[in-house]
Amino acid sequence: MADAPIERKLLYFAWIRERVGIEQEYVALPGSVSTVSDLLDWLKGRGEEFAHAFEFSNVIRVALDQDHADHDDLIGDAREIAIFPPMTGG
Amino acid sequence: MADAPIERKLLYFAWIRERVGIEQEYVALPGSVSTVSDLLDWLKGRGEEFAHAFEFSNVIRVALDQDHADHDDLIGDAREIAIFPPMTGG
Amino acid sequence: MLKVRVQEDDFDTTTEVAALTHGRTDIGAVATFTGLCRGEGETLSALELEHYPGMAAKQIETAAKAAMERWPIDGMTIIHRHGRIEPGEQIVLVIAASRHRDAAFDGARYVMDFLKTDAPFWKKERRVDGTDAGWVEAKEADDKARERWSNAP
Amino acid sequence: MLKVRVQEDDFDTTTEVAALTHGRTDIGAVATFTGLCRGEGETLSALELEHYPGMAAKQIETAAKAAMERWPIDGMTIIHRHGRIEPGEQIVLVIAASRHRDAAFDGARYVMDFLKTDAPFWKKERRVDGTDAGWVEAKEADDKARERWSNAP
Repeated sequence: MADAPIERKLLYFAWIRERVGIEQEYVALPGSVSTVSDLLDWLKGRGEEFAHAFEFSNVIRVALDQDHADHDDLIGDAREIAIFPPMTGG
Repeated sequence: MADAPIERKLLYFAWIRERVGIEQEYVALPGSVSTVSDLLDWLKGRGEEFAHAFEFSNVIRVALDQDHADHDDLIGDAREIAIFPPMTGG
Repeated sequence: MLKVRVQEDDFDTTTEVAALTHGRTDIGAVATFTGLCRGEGETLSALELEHYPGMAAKQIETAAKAAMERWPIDGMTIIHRHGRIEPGEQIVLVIAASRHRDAAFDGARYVMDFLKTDAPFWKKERRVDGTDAGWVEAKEADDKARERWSNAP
Repeated sequence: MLKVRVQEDDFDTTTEVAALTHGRTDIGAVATFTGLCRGEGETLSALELEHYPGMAAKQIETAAKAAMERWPIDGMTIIHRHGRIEPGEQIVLVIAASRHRDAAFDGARYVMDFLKTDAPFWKKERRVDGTDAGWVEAKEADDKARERWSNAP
């Protein structure tokens, strides 16, 4: 029997948040999503706002459980996935 | 007719001041003293305290009218000549 | 000793330096960096700083700990503000205290360079006429500044 | 804007930074360096800083002006104390303000490196038991730190 899919918390920041229109949501990712890159592709297909937000997905940064991840990193069992543009703090 | 010798103010600092026993003095340099190096040699010959103060004259720093000078620089018409060990400010 | 704060409120440099060095006589050097909001030729009315609360402090701590392992640093304090910040106001403070000045300077600069590229803050500009001037874009120069620490001695 | 002071009195960093940046919205970066008197493992009771009054301010100004020509620095404040200074007390403050952080950091560090080798101050150490521990010796490391600016970009 397959494990129940993990519920993940997705967080969106800055112009990505503005484009998708939500700050956070809980989702179960489909089995086809294993890397950060897969996730961004899947998000892009979730409607017009998401297509707009993830149009240039190569610049988008992702953090898994509050650690920076590369696009080819595996999502694994990360519970909190944050998606944001390049940072401009300091 | 030769010019009258210039009266120079000599200032001593830190352990050089302590060794020579004076803070400042006015002197007319002999005609044989033209460079900073000549001055240090001449000072060394002015008695026991001076011989002690200028024993290792290669480490001693000199400023002419408040600008750092090298040992082979000409003293020229500098009126204020300061003599001190390497600086330890900051 | 490491103190990291992410807050809306302003901060006072003298107070923070004193808190870091109070009662200690082994610290000979304190380097600080303060980032201020620029007015961009009187066109900007404010920056709105968005942040990712948990991760912001965590990333700053990671950068500070890396600095403290790399150089002989005795204490660091880092404060980053969020929310609305007007021209002339302070945004960020980094303090590095050490026996020696090189470690203090290097530590403060290293943390600032990592903050720029790795700490989850985003700046939106608000114009004097009230309109939204969009999100500040990340600078390639900041990526380069961060990279130089990989090659430096 | 350049302010140089050589004084016996202590100074307050926040006050000096505020004086330098007050009413300006073009400054995005302020780097400061504060040099403090170390206790050298509780053996030192005080430093006695001797200086050459006229030349001290002049040499500091020369270093600051060189920094302001080399980098886009909008303002500097440099304060160097003389007289008796006890462990934990402040000796020197360098503030560099700029649009950009690299110029602020480089400017402050450059002035500190030149101060160490070129500003006419000499430190004598006084021990806890009241005896004279002699004059602090100049460090070769300080000469090297100064020289690196001749080669750096």
